[in-house]
Amino acid sequence: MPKLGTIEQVKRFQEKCKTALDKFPLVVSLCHGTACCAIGAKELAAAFEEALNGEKSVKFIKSGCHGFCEVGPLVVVRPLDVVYQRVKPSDVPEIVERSLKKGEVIDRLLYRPRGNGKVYAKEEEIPFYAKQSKVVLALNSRIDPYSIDDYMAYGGYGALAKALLEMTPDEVLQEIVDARLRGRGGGGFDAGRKWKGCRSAPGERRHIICNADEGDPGAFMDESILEGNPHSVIEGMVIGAWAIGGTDGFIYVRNEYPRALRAFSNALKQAREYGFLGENILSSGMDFDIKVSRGGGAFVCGESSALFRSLEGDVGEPRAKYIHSVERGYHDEPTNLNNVETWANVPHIINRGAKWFRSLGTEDSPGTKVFSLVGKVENTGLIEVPMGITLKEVIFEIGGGIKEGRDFKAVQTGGPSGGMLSQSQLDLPVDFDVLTEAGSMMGSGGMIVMDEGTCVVDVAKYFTDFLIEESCGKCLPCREGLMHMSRILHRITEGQGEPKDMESLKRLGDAVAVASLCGLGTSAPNPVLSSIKYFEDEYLAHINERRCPGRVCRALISYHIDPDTCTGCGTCEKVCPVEAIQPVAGEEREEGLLRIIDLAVCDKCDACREVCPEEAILVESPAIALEHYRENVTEKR
Amino acid sequence: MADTTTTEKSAEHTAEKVVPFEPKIIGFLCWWCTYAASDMAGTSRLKYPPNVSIIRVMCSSRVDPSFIMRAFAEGADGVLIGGCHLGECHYVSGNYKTAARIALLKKTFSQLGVEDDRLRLEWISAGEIRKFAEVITDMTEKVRKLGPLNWRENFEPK
Amino acid sequence: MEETNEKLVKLTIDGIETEARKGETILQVAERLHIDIPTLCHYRFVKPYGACRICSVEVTIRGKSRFVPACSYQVRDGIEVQTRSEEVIQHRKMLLELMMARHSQVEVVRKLAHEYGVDTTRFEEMPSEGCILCGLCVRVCSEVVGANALTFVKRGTDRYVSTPFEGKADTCIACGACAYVCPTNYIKVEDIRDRKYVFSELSLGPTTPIHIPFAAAIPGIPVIDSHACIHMQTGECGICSKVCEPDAINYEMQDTFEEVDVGSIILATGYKTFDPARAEQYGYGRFDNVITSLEFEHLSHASGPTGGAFVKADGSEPKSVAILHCIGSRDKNYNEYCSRVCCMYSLKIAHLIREKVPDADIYELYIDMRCPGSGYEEFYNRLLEEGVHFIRGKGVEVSQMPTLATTTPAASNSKLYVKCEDTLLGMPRELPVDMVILSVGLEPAEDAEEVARIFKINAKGDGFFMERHPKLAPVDTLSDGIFIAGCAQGPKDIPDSVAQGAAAAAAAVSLIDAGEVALEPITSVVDEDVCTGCKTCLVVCPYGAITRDEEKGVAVINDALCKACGCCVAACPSGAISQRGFDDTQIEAELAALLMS
Amino acid sequence: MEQPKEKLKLGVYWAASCGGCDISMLEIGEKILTVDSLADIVLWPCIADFKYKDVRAYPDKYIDVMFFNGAIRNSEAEEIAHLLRAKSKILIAYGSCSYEGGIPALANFYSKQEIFDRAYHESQSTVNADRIEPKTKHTENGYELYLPEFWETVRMLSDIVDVDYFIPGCPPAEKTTWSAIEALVSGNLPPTGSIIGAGNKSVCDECPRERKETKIKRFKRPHEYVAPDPDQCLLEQGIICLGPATRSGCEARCIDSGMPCRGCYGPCADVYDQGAKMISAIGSVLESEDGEEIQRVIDEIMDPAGLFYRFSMSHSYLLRRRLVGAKEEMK
Repeated sequence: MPKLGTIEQVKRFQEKCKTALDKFPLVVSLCHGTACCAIGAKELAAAFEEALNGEKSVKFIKSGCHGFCEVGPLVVVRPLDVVYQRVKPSDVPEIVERSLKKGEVIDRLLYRPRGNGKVYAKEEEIPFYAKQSKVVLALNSRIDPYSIDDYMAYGGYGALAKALLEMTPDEVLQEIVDARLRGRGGGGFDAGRKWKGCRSAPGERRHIICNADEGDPGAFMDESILEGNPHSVIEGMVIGAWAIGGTDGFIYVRNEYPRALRAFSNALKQAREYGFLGENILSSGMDFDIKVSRGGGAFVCGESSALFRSLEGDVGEPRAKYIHSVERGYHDEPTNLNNVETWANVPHIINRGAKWFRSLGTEDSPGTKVFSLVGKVENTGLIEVPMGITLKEVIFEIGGGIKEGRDFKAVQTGGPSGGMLSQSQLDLPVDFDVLTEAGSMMGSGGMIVMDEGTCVVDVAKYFTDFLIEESCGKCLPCREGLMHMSRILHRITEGQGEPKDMESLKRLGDAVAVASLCGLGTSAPNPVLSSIKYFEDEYLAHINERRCPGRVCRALISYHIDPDTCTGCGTCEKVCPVEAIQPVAGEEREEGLLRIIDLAVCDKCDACREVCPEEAILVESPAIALEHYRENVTEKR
Repeated sequence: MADTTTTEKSAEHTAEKVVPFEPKIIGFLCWWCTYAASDMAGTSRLKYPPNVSIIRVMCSSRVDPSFIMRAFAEGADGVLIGGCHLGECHYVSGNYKTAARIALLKKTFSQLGVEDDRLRLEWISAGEIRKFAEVITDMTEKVRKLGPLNWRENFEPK
Repeated sequence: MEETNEKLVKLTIDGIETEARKGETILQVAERLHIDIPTLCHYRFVKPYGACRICSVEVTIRGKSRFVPACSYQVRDGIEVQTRSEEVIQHRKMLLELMMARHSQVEVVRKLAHEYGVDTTRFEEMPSEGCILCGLCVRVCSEVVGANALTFVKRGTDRYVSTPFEGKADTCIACGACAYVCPTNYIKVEDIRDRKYVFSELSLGPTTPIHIPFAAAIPGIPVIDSHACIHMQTGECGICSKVCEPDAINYEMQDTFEEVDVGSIILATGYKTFDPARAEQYGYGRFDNVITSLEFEHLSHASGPTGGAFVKADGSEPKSVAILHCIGSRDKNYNEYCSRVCCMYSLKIAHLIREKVPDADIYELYIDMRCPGSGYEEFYNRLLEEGVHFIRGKGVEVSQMPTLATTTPAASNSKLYVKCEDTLLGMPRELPVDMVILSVGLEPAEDAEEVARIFKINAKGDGFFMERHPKLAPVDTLSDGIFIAGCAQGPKDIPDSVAQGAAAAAAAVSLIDAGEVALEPITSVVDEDVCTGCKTCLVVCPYGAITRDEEKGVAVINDALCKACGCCVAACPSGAISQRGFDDTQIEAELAALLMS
Repeated sequence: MEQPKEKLKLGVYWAASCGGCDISMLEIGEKILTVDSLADIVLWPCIADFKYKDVRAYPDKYIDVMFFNGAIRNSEAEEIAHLLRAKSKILIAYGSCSYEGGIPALANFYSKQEIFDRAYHESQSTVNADRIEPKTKHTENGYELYLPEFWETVRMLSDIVDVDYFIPGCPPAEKTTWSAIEALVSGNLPPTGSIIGAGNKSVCDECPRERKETKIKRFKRPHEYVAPDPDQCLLEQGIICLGPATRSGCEARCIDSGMPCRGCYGPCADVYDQGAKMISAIGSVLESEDGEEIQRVIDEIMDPAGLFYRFSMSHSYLLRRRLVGAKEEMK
């Protein structure tokens, strides 16, 4: 591989790659993302490789995440442009035989959303995809993440060549400033301002760091980008280094992302081979390389100052920030830290210009944002939407609404330290400032949808407990405050809540939010404070009525069997782990004796309800008083 | 019975004839250490054989190899040089010279047929009175075992 | 550079307009204005940490207000700081309540909370062991001391202070700084058997680096122990120089070597006491209540650790004491000589104990009582009258369990049993006592050998310095002008030492008084007719007394420098050098005479 | 040179010697003619046939100056030494062998029997199946034949007879010989028993090399020095040179040629045992403060007895190697 030195050379090489790619008349793109792999994509890949048997006309791609995880494993066949969902290895010979050889569409593998009876064959037709506008994820289903040539065939590293060879660092910087690119890691800080600050900070060395310490439960945006299109991140970082004057680069990746690590490390190797990293990149005179640093899995290490400490080899603890990290970050030297998605946006801005970027999204939050849409929604998966799209559009159009037709209750954005928004906020546009104002935040893009069967107090408790686990314990408010918040929440969910608890929670939450040392602490009360804000009645129900509206908190619910619906099948009795379910003598039903739950024994594990074919097992809240229930049972007998 | 008589007789015979050999040893002793030790040994009433005749020198390095040669030539059965321990010479480095000279001399003596035990170099500090007595005793015994040197008999008529 | 870069910023604190240097924290500015901002994790010699958040204040900048920790927030131009606004107080109270839930038993916390009217907490109380996790100890150890012997372990509410990997911290330099900065006394320095400990992982030395050498030291000014001083060991710390207002700390001061020209030298370098740990049978080091006579002196001294009270290790008064004579003396295993002073000081110890604990049983276990001296025998008789039990028989063993079948074990299990043979009764005995004092003998000083080598004098077999003649020249040595006195020459008591010292002084003075020194007469001389100037003698002479007269081509010996060792005489290959009054012919004549029989 | 009233009667005799001394007499070159004009040769076995009976026939003190070279090795030499002492006014021990034993005295490291064994039995070129050895007496056809007796120990001339003057050297240098002759002819002589023709100091006095007072760390054996520094003292270069302990007079000829002095001029004026002095000097110039190292350096000196007593074995205190158990009587 000769080193590329001019725009023409890069373009020519891109052409070459494209020609090589175009030689394949047929393409099979198997989603080989983490989610699909977990449900059989690996076996599927093996089946394809066997069935294709080195067939030269077919390009078989094990791609990154396509996004629609709900119906994975996904296979896209081009040029037929058909999406097959929930594909099993046994389907592979048929796909090869029919779709590849004969160009037929296999009907039974097509996507059929629940309810409306429609069948969707093409990606752009599927509602989940239709509302999205993919920028960062655009190439995910098209390229092999392990092939730099694939990336270049789609214009990859063109932005790098343009920036380094046709633009001055100032021009690049200006482009980013003009694009109003905001950090995708959570805070939404203006990336252009950050870059400028770092560039003008005094110091010999400038560090360019990519934050890939994605620790939010249920979030996998960064992972999917690193896994599906690692070169875009590298390209972004090198452009950043050019603009900022970076001398060395790091990527701080969670060690729990072995696949992302592998893909990224491979990409680094390739980029070095092609001269996009290393000395005198593209003959521009710039030397820059990226080192991979693996995190130990501490959530707090996603916080910049803690991340720097961790990179330095110290304990990952946040430090009091008297000076911004662009001046004193890693080793107290100027450091520019951006997250994966932010870096991945950079090549697009350089390629297509700030104006194009500003055309996406809203005035203050231009561009797109990747979310991992999870929870009680029909279509879970990875989505990329323009900023400003409403929560409703995301949840009900892309997400296909609430699972099993239940009612929407809340959506948690911004990960564990984000906030819970209610029905009334569904029309809010997704935008950094709007979400923050509403008491939540954009975060790095986690979006957890909750249905009516969710208890917000329980969810707030869950997130708070998560944050307690992850708190470094350095500052008092976060360490002690969160723990007391959690204790109060535990009491409330256990039916021991007192009216004054609401005041305590609010006061404590405020104090923690105000006084904590780092971002983890200041945002930690968000789940509690936002849920109190929008669902105070649920808290009050717990405290005053000892009732859990979501029927989740075990202390506040009781199970009983509807004697009118029960057919006496006895399934519930078989699954009950504590033998709380017994037949009632003399109460004959269609299939046997009526069953009854002994509340004194019942553990409220929900196993019986899940198996009951007749939905005869009812959950009530507040819990039925034991003595009252005893009478009831005796009476029945 | 006959055997016993013979043995007794021969024993008597020997006792009559052989005067026990008392070696003559010349001791060149450094005034600061070994000589002082000999003094102390005396004050301390330590017992050791009287075979060593002492010549006091200020430093063992004063001892010219000629003296030793001459001592042997003129009838000494052994010569003892006593000096301070290496590094403790009152005159800084004299005993190193002694060490080298005596080493060379011993080598020469081995060529001349003088047994090694007849020339002895010992480092004995003033406090080491026991060592002094032990060295004297030991050397006397060793030389006694070697017998008389009688150097002159090598080349002069009896 | 420094000054031109220095920019002043204007700010308001609690309505007071003030100026501050760039880089100063709000806390520093507030301190200057005597505005009190409470802190728990702040210490002026370590970097701001911002963990307790108690110092949080409200800062308004361009109309927006936010809470920042005063300890670490650096002032900016135009900020308005409120240290006691309602909201600040409100949050501070909340934080104090959180503190109180954990640390209500910790005085600093309780006091501070009380100032803010927080005496109770609404939160569930989960008392800590007293550590408020301020991190001062960890930071001092790393930033000031540079040892990094402490660290936080685990995170969140499980966080606590320990050593790295919770192992023995071998980087600990035993300075005790952690205990010093700890605001809650959670980290304490504990004394365990003469060693000081913070945790069992951190053991400290016996004294602080800065101390006055001893109670009655003259001058009574503190010194820095360079082996224990953090600054001198690691280059860090330097706190003492920062806090010392008269600026009297000088780290640069070094031991200096002064060269003094003198005509005579008196060596009175003393002795050391026998280390009884070498005689394991006496249990020294194993049993707390076995002490040496010197330790007794320290213990019973009015300015000693107990103010003169005579107590056991547990603080109680001993009711029976055995004093064992001849420990390390008159013993073939250690020193054969008699240390001469032990009998009398043992009597004194018995007398002192009698004064302090009148009803105590005191036993003196001796081989012989040696009381030759003015009033000594009388003192012995007095002790006999004072009811001290004298047992003629050396103590042979100290144990915690009786070993003789005839001994009835005492009720208290803290008793020590001293075994001996009472030679007057002719039977073995075992004495149950509370305390054992070992009358340790005298040994040559630690460096006696080295001193002897330096001064070119000799040591006797027992290691004490040797006099020129035991009767005729008891303070002279073989080296002219060097005299010895006191225990350096051999064990002796104070009157003898004083007498010998006076004698040595007189000898030295007589030398000085004479004003001239008789040179060694038997210097070497060169026969210029024979000498060829081969320079062999120049190489040999350790005093540089020989030079070569280049004109004549012969060696010349400087009589004043020649020490008369005679090495050159023997070395001269041409026989040109002879020694005055001690020439070869004389030695040869001596030789001939000796061999003449 | 002043003509004496009468021509001197001069004799030259050789005992146990190599003949080099006789030749060295001629080294004075044309001055031999001067000698001839001053003296008559009455005995010189090397150049003319003289019979012992002729010598015996001379009256006592007939010979004015007798140059006697060679050591006393056997009874014949002893007999002639006595004879010549009687017949000479001035008896001079000429050359190292007669002065101090010289090379023949190296035989003193062996016993007579060892020498015979080597010479008549062991040497590779010898075939002596009958193990014949020299005998002092042999009867042949009724005639008794006598041979001089071979001694155990080689002695120097002065051990046998009184010697008036000594001229050292192996052989004596031309200058030494000539200045001795001059002294003899002029009658300007030191007290008897003195050394004539040589200096009173050591060879260092004549040696042009410079001593820099460096101490010696190791000694070199002859094969180890190819080209020593031409200006520096050989001893300082680790080459054992006996110059410091050897009488001057030779004009440092060996040292000039880069070879160390072997000591042929014998000890200096105030010294009797040259070897012992040299041992002392060598032991004094080592540079080490470590007993083991000293021993190691000393061990590098091979054959010290042969080295330090190359010429002076008969002029030493110990004279010879000890004859353990063989105390043959000397004649």
